[in-house]
Amino acid sequence: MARVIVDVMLKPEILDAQGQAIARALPRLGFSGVSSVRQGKRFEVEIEGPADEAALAEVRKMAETLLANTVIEDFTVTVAG
Amino acid sequence: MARVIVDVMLKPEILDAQGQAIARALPRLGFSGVSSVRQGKRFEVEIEGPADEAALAEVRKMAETLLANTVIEDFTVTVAG
Amino acid sequence: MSAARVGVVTFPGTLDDQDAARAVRHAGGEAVPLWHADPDLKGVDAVFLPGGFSYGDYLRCGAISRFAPLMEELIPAARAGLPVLGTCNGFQILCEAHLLPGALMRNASLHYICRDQGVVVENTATPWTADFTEGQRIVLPIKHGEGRYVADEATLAALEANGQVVFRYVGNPNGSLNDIAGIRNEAGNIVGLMPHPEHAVEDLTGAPSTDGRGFFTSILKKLVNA
Amino acid sequence: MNLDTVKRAADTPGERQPYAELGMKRDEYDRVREILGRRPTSSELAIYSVMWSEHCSYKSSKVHLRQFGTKAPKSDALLVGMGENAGVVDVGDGWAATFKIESHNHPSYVEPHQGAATGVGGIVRDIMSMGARPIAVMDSLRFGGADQPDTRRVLPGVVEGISHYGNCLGLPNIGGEVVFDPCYIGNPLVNALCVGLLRKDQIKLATAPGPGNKVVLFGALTGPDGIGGASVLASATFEDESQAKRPSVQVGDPFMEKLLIECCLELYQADVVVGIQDLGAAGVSCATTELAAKGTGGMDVQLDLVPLRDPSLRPEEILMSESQERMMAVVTPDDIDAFMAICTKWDIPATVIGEVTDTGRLVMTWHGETIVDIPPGTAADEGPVYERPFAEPAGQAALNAASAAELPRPEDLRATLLQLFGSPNLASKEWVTSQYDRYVRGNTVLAQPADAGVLRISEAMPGAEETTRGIALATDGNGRYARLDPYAGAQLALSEAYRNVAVTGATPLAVTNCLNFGSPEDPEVMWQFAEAVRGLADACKILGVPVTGGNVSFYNQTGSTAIHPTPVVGVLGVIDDVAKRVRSGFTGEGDRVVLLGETREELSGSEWAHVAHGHLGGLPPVADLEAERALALVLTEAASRGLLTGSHDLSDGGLAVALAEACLARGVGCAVSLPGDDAFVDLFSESAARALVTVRPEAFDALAELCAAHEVPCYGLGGTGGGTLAVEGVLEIPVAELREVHEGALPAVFG
Ligand SMILES: Nc1ncnc2c1ncn2[C@@H]1O[C@H](COP(=O)(O)OP(=O)(O)O)[C@@H](O)[C@H]1O
Ligand SMILES: [Mg+2]
Repeated sequence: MARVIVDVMLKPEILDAQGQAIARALPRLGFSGVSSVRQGKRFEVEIEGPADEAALAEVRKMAETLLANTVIEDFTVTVAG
Repeated sequence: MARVIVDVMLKPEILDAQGQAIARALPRLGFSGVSSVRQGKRFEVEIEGPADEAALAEVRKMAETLLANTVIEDFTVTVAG
Repeated sequence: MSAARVGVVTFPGTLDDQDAARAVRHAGGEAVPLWHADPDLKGVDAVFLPGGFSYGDYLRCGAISRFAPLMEELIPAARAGLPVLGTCNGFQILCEAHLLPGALMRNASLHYICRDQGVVVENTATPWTADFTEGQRIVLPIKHGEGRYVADEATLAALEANGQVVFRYVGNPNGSLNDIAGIRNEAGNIVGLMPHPEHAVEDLTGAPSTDGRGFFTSILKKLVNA
Repeated sequence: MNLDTVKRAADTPGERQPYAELGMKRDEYDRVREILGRRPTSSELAIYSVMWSEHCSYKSSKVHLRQFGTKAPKSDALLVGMGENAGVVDVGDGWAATFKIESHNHPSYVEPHQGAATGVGGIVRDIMSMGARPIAVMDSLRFGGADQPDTRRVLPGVVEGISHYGNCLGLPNIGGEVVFDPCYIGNPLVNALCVGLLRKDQIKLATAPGPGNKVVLFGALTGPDGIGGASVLASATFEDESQAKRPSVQVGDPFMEKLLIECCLELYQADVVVGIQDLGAAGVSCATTELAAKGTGGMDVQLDLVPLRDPSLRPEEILMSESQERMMAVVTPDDIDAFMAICTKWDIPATVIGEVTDTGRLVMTWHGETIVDIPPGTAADEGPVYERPFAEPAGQAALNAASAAELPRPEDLRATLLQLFGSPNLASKEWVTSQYDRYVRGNTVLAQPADAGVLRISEAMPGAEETTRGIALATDGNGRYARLDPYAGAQLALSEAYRNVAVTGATPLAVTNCLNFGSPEDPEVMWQFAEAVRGLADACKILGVPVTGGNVSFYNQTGSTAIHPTPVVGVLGVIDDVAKRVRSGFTGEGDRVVLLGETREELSGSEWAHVAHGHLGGLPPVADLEAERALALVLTEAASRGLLTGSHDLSDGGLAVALAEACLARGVGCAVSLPGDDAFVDLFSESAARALVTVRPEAFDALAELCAAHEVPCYGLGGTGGGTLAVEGVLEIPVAELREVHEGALPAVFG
């Protein structure tokens, strides 16, 4: 049993309307000093075996075909510490 | 300038419909060996100053009041490596 | 006697404010537009938080609206007993503002759903539901992507024990716990629900019933008699 | 950084320019040089290449589309015709409606959700730019076979995109189509329609008159959206490595668009807008050249003032960016403060980027240096026009010879009806439509599953004056018919939409259309296009409904295989008293069921031939436009006299499917007998100009008289009631069973 984290973020050149709306709201809520907010997704994937290279490759494939939309999103795969 | 990451995940006792739908879809797409998937949010917050304790405390407050709904969600705050 | 004044709040991205105001007028009340950025309740007798996608539903539905200047006035007034009704996004805002317990999450189907929905009125001890009878079955439109009501077990048990469940679905459309379609606070003055009574007040337009009228006749009677 | 200024262009006439990479032909490029008397700067090349693209200039279709004008019927209703952002029609009592349909096919294949969403966003801005409040949307969709794997990728994304964007704007979705055919597998069609309402005397136009007036860009910031081509240009000219990969997809922000709608309406209310234009394809290039060309003739723009989401954008990229949710307005200096205050109220970034001039030149500077200096009309209006060759497809005659009359007929008509009724094209579209808000704004009188969407007018605008009127809208198209005969196919698309409007009791007034075809460089496709346009223009003339606008989408093909030619037609109608609209299907027990119109043996191209035999051949049903017109007159008059208790048009699947759908409307069955002597033909033929209506028994004679007066055949088939669809001596099916096959089909495929 191991936990693999897949972080999915919009590509930098893609409009992040949601992140922008949050960033615009912050000063009104009394938070200053934030220059930008980007919002993405985080997936915690529990795999049955160990998080070896083969398993990570499998998760990467999963991220590429299902968890992320690679037309507009980038992803990173890491093993939970 | 520093980047602080806020990860927001549903509390374990709350049904994660999105995560479950993904976990259910995986075998159909030829992925085996995944016992569960949970879906949460990842925020990348760019702050103007350094990520010192005061700044992190501020981000934590932001997470608690805005980025997460603590009725249903937990969050963690980390400095991007 | 002047008509009872019901405030209808518009946030950026609110959609059903015009419908809500129309429903108030149809029932004989005066609809008073309230703007999110004005911290002024204009002396209204009750407040309607209509549906929509305030702030685009970004972050979480209702999460950003909750901090509007108007809400800073509304939250204490509601706690002090001002009748408040939130439908759909309005319900989500009330939960985010902690005026009502629990939260509304993505529908179990993961799809937005628009349909005519059977609902049972479970509690008539609120200023918004007095004209219904307990156990009455009504039909109202629902239209939402995030209407699955959740709360922890203790909260749910308390809601049930105190009669705070005001509406239950007939045939759960979204996976809400205990089939909950709407709830009230303990005092009963604040009610939130996912279905849309303001879309069900006229024979001509869309909805298959005029069951929504009961909400508006209830509140207006209450205000006129107050 | 090196900047390609006008001065530099004059000094370096021999510099190689990537016009071909930008899709320009050599002769087009030479023409630009001739217009300018020098080589264009890279920014000018950016402008001409997008403005002269097929998409913006209609260079292949223009010579054909002219027929919509030359053959247009006389219409008192037409206030603004083709050529503006959208047509405007007088709907009475001081009100006007503006509507238009547009395609977003290719983007929806690449990224279904965003492609479809931005398709809705774009058409809504067109409607806003006419000065109207958008009041509803519709969507006409075509996908590959329902069982093809890629359809399972594309359809849910497209539906979600339309759903999310439209719902977020608070625009009810009042109708559309979902059609499956393997020919669309690599080329789904996503056509979105928007309708808006405005006071007749408040029409806004895309024009920039009045030297000294300010040019304001407002809405979303400009980012590197959809500018694959521009980065070719920027990097080819400057070998600038930083111009890495630019996304070819645009991403929408429906929340910003909702704010823009409310902001624009407040600007119109305050009367602080002289001219306005939405930014769609070709963004700033298109808005500046078109506004300038239609105004006093000149404009000075400081391009470096355009507020950016990505500060690294080059001027060429700014000119070509297709960032969504942006508008451009022309405002007098006196009104500019009021204009800005309204934008601030709605949290809309707004920036003065230039000024109207009377120089006849569009001049743009970048930090003080002149990078564009052109006569704007040459980019906006004087693009190339092609008379492309066309030729009837090689196999057309053989295709037309292979009639469905030769196909084996079924023995078991009950099984055939159930098979058709559960097939993807005829099955309930609720899986799709339940994701669309049809109630918002509280003015929806009819929406799915009605034949046309109907909206009341009186409360569409806050504070509006009373009127009893309503508008009705329907879209239709049939690619199989058009494949068999594009001339008739286009007419049949119009006929069906026209009939769908009429069955609600509304009088059809005006037409919009979206012409989805393969490559115009293929003479066989061009023939299909020419025939379809000719057919549509001829039919509009006979039916008395002018084309007010529309959109052409070419290059819908995979490799050399084009989609079926697919003209999609939208018809707008008006009903004087919206309370008299006729509901769809059987609305109660004990009514007479009446068939209006003549049934011929017309099975080629039908759903039956498609579903039962996978067959496409022969000639489509006759497009009998005189009969169509007579039928509409009967329907609208009967409705206004209150004779009808329900109605439904006959189209795909013929009488059998119409009866079955009518039963499902409220779960009321019927017992009918067939008028002809071939039950199969009676039930499944797809003859046009037919409708099913119900009347109270005592009203039957009045209806029959009305039909006789208009020479519309009228057959009493039987009565409503009971829990089954019973066709005497032929079949009997419980309504519950019909419902199960009808409503179960799409969920079985899409979950
Ligand atoms: N993509 C869509 N968007 C909105 N409404 C749709 C869509 N597809 C179908 N509908 C609606 O669903 C109903 C049934 O569609 P359809 O089966 O094509 O009707 P008909 O059989 O009368 O031609 C109609 O009201 C139509 O407007
Ligand atoms: Mg149809």
